[in-house]
Amino acid sequence: MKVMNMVQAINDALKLKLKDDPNVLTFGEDVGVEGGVFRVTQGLQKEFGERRVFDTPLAESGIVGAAVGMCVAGLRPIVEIQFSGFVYPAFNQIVSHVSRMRNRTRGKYNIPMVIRMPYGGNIRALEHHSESMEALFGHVPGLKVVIPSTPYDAKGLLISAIESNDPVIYMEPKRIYRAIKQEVPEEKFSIPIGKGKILQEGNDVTVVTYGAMVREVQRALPAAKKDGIGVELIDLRSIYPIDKDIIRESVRKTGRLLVVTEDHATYGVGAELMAIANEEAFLNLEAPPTRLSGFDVIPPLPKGEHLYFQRPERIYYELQKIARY
Amino acid sequence: MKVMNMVQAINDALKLKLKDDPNVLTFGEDVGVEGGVFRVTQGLQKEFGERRVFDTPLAESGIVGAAVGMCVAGLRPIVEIQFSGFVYPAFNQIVSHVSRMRNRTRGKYNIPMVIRMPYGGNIRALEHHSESMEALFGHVPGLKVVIPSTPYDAKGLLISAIESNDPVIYMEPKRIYRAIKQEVPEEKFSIPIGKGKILQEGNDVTVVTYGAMVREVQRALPAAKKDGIGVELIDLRSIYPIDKDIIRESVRKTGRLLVVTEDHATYGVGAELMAIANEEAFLNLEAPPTRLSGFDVIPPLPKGEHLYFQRPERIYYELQKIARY
Amino acid sequence: MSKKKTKSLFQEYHPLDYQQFRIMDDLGKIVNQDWFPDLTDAKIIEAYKFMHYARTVDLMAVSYQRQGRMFTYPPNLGQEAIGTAAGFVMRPEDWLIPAFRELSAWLLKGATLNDIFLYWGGSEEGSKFSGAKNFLPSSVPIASQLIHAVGIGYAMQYNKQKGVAFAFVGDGGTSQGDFHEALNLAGVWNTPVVFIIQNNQFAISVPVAKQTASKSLAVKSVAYGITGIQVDGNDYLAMHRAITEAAEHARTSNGPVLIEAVTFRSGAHTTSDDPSLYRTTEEEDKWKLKDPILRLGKYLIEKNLWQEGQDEELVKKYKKEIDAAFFEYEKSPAYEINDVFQHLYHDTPVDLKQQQASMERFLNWERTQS
Amino acid sequence: MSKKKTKSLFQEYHPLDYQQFRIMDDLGKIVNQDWFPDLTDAKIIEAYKFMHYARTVDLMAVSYQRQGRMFTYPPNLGQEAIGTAAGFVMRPEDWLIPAFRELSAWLLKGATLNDIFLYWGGSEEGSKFSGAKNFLPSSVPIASQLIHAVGIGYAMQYNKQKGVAFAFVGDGGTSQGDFHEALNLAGVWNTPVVFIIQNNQFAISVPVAKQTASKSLAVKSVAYGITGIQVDGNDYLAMHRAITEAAEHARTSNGPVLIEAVTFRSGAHTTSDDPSLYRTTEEEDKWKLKDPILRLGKYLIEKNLWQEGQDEELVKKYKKEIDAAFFEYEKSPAYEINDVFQHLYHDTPVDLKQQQASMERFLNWERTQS
Ligand SMILES: Cc1ncc(C[n+]2csc(CCOP(=O)(O)OP(=O)(O)O)c2C)c(N)n1
Ligand SMILES: Cc1ncc(C[n+]2csc(CCOP(=O)(O)OP(=O)(O)O)c2C)c(N)n1
Ligand SMILES: [Mg+2]
Ligand SMILES: [Mg+2]
Repeated sequence: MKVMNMVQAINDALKLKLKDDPNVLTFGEDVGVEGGVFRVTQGLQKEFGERRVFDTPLAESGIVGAAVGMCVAGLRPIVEIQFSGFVYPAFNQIVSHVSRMRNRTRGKYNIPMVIRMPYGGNIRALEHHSESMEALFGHVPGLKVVIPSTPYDAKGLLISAIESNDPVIYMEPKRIYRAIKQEVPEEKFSIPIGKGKILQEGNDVTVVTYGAMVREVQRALPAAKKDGIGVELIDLRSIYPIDKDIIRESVRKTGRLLVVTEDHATYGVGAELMAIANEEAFLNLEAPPTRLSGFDVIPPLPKGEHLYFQRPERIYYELQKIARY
Repeated sequence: MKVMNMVQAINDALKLKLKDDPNVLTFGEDVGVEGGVFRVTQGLQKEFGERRVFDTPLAESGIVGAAVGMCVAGLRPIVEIQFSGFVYPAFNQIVSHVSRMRNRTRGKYNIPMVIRMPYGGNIRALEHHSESMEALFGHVPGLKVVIPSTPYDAKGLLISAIESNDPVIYMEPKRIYRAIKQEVPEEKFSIPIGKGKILQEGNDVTVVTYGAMVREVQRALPAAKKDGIGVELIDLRSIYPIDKDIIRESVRKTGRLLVVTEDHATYGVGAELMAIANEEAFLNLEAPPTRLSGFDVIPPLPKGEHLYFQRPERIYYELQKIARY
Repeated sequence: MSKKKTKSLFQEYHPLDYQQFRIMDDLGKIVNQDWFPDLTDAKIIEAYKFMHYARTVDLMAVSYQRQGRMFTYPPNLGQEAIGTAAGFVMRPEDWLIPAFRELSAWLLKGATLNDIFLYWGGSEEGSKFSGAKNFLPSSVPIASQLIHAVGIGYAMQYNKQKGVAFAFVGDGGTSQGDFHEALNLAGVWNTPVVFIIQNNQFAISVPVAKQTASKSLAVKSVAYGITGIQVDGNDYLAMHRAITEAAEHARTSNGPVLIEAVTFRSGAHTTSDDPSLYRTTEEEDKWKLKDPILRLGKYLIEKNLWQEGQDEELVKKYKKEIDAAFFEYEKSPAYEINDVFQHLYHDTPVDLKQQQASMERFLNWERTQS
Repeated sequence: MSKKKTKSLFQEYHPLDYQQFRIMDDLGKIVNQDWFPDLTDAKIIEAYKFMHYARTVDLMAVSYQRQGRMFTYPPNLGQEAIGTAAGFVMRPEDWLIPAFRELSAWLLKGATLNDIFLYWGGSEEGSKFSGAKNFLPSSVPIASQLIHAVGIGYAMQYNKQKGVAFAFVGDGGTSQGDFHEALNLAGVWNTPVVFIIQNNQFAISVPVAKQTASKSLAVKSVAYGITGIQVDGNDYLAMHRAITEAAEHARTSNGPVLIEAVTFRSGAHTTSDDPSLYRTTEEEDKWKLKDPILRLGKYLIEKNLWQEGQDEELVKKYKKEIDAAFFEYEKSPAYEINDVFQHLYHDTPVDLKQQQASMERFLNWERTQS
């Protein structure tokens, strides 16, 4: 098997599906000639030509809206938004059409579109380059939202997303684009959308997280282990649909839930998972379900990052508090 | 005191502040000559002139973005978005500038803007005219979000919103625009943003709701009373900041929480309030905090409304379930 | 029949010359024989009748709404020539991407009366157009649909199909960012799209002079390096010719075309609007004289192709047909719980199934209550 | 000195004539004496020196970034004439609404070196410009700032102030919907805004030919009924004249002006970009000859207002100043927890205070751990 980082794994999935299906095409700002500002689409234009892999004008609404038109006409576009912070000009197209066209036409037209976007922070970037706004998409009916945490998952989830007949928001934790290397099969394989994964079993506290935070939680685990805290670590992988089964089963076992996210706390992913713990496992709860989420403020510029983004120390601090509750 | 419906109360608050402060102005599509499609701004252009009350081109991003510029230049614009379903073209301006300009400039520029918009459903309208997406705004740091449920509150909250030096999303439950008449003082008064209100005291179940759902819950109360269920009814009024005190105190007393909202359940307001109940009153909980929210689907067109929107019967049904838990 | 021209229509009526293209004057007299469309008398009569038909559907829709048998409805009165011309020019392989006020084009593209009543009667079933291909439903968020047309155009080129996408928008819609992004993309990608602005002078209460300072809407094409033309939208013959030329232009890979069709919304914005708040009866009366059906009728009568009294008879026949269709429509099956939950996703998440089940439990309980 | 003209500059260089306005040729020779700006030799020398200064700041910023002492930075190399001209034309009552690549204008509007380093060094403090009025910070979401300029223009008119808003955008930015909405609003409201497009040929890797099919960017003004002009953006004298005329036009309530300044980004898009992926060294070399400093230098030397060797000396002096400022900047106080929480709201919600307190509790605990 080939060892890949996440950028390579995504590139590999794109290449595979472009080969596989002549209806697949991919475009966005700087996606063609340059291969994307993160080089995720590197080499694809050369291999598949300018009709299938191309640069667009600087117009996110145009990019997503054109993809809607392509979908109704039978294509399967994958579009790249350069950074998730620049998706808002396309928000109207996403909320009003991408998510609704199928329902509006009672299934006459599917929208088999993937909207890829790097997201998340702690990468010393300019304003608007550090946000984690997955809950906004999760709240919009008609979308599916996935976030991989490893190169392997990135490939498998992207293949599922491209093959899905429903629109998928595919958010890429850019902080770990090149941080993790892993063996990834070169052939096609897929990971179902809507299923989480238990990364470590444990009996004391359920920790649910996803994206770049998986690694941060893993870094906090040795300290927890030293304290004798048995952590069951779940990678949620899909922000919508949510794998309620995996949460229910784990919280019924541990009685304790800590959600670790990079997104803003209020009306964020943590709140929803806490609500699910209540709905699905109330009688098993031994401590209040808890969230360690981002603060409800704009992520600071690089000089303030250490005061905002999750660190393993903080995760451990919250873990032991809930374990001791 | 004068008896007003909500439309009149909002109009009254606008008039009062336009009189009060020469920096206040208001604009939007059809706001001037026509007085708005719901006639909320009726008569204002006549009284205050075309420079202060005016029609704009059909361009929501332009409307909100221009208001950002006015704010930094010292004005206090109140803009109308014709229906909340048409706010998405302005989403980039709201998320990237309205909510952030102050933080970005470390307080050099405030954004004392109010964005008014009718929202909510069950009014037999076309697509995009029935949504309740308040959680989207609640999740964006830097905004305040309020929703009145009576003419009195509408006036008091709007005056606070206009006087606030922070941007306020002011959502108007159009379903009850003209449904409720009430005595409202003609002079200036204000209701603080971030404070809920207890509408009925009770010891058995806390029901938190807001906007048009307040009336629906009230319609379910007689049946609950007949069953001997003592409902404490809270009108949340502010979607952000959330009045955690009022929720904590009530849930500590009742041990039971039902959130009734029109918005979509997943990543919605209900989840957040359930999370708060866990964080603030876990040891007092006698039943799982519960939400009766909208389904995670597009609100149906008129012929399907009765199968989607909250009805008193359903509220009562949920109430008795939680009371009996 | 038109003569062979040395200049194309779009050169002769270049938007920078600010000359409106028309064939008839307001009294139906031919003032521009050179560009007369390539239409037999029979075809013109067919179009005339069809405009009557579309108008009758429209007027009856308004009256059904008034009777409380339908919901909000946007009258097309006075704008029938535009959609009718587009509808007759469109081929089966072409796409129709509507705004919401081009009923005549919908009908010609294959929407049934039942579709129309279902949609404005408040059911998503009316947006399915089961009998019609290449047809998007109404787009409520103004101007957003124009970008879809560009994507459809791209897809047709990608698949080496020779179709054209016809996309509609109002004068108000030209102020939206999406109008700009669509025309710019279409220009730079050279996609086969015909954009038709129905400039009916108002966006609800806002007159076009408050939408833009540009001297015309057609001239906006210059900003995108694409072809543009301003046409008298109440002149069926001019509209037919302009759309034919535009479709040909787009079909032969010469790029998109922007048509500004100058017209007037003679009715209210929707059935809940009151035009007396923002416009004068003088203005309305002035435009009544330019009514597209009146004008084409005068032409036909003058040419002895039509008699004064024939209209009434025709409309009476249409009314009957339409009423019959409306009665049929009123027997449509009721909305079901499945209709709420089963169309949003191709692969419906478990969660939605559970929400549906919870609603069903409640409905069952409710039934036991009374 | 310029002669009294019968036609205005904007009439003479109407964008529909597709004629670029310039004063000098590429070798610094005056080819258009008629429109020579109203500038003394001393003023021209001042501008020349200032362009050197701005370039030195820019180059040193790039090198600080390479040394790991600053974060991502967007080089201005080759575009200095545009911001310098705008900066010298601007009055204190005017507003500057930047994109992010007009450092020279920032400095002239009153940004200190400390502000510049703070911002690109990763602190919000650098967007405050405490010493400068009427100055918005960099707008990262492309083109969104243009609409703010319209609102500012409206506010100035509302308050009967005679200021002008200068708003910047790149060639890529012209594709955004907000570009359209801004120019359209400015046109219909007749607000005093001068929009300056720095057409530096690329939006990151995408050449302007892939942004739009329009024949120029200046011609887009026609779509909004506003004044427009294309200017040689590497010709300081032309830029100064064009911006002066535009400001005058806007200030006297004649409405907004769109200036397309044709230039070239000689450096990378940002310090993390690699231009060799998308353009040739031939193209870069061709543009090097048109460098704005080189050209104005040739003019000055030719007129005996400047000597060959003077540049080096000047730059050396600037470098010293800038290095000193950078050392000062590096002593800035550390980011504090208050900086994270205390600026978002005027009235900070209790909730945020609690979040801050929870973070402080953790930090205290952490301190006790090691
Ligand atoms: C983005 C958006 N904003 C506002 C509305 C509300 N609205 C519906 S129709 C309309 C006016 C449309 O005017 P125009 O484009 O001229 O079309 P017309 O109604 O005249 O056919 C408005 C403002 C909307 N549907 N979408
Ligand atoms: C809305 C938005 N989309 C994408 C980006 C990412 N981005 C930053 S700069 C840039 C290119 C800008 O090109 P141009 O407008 O020509 O300005 P230049 O960089 O050449 O000065 C892009 C795509 C952004 N900042 N904002
Ligand atoms: Mg109109
Ligand atoms: Mg550029």
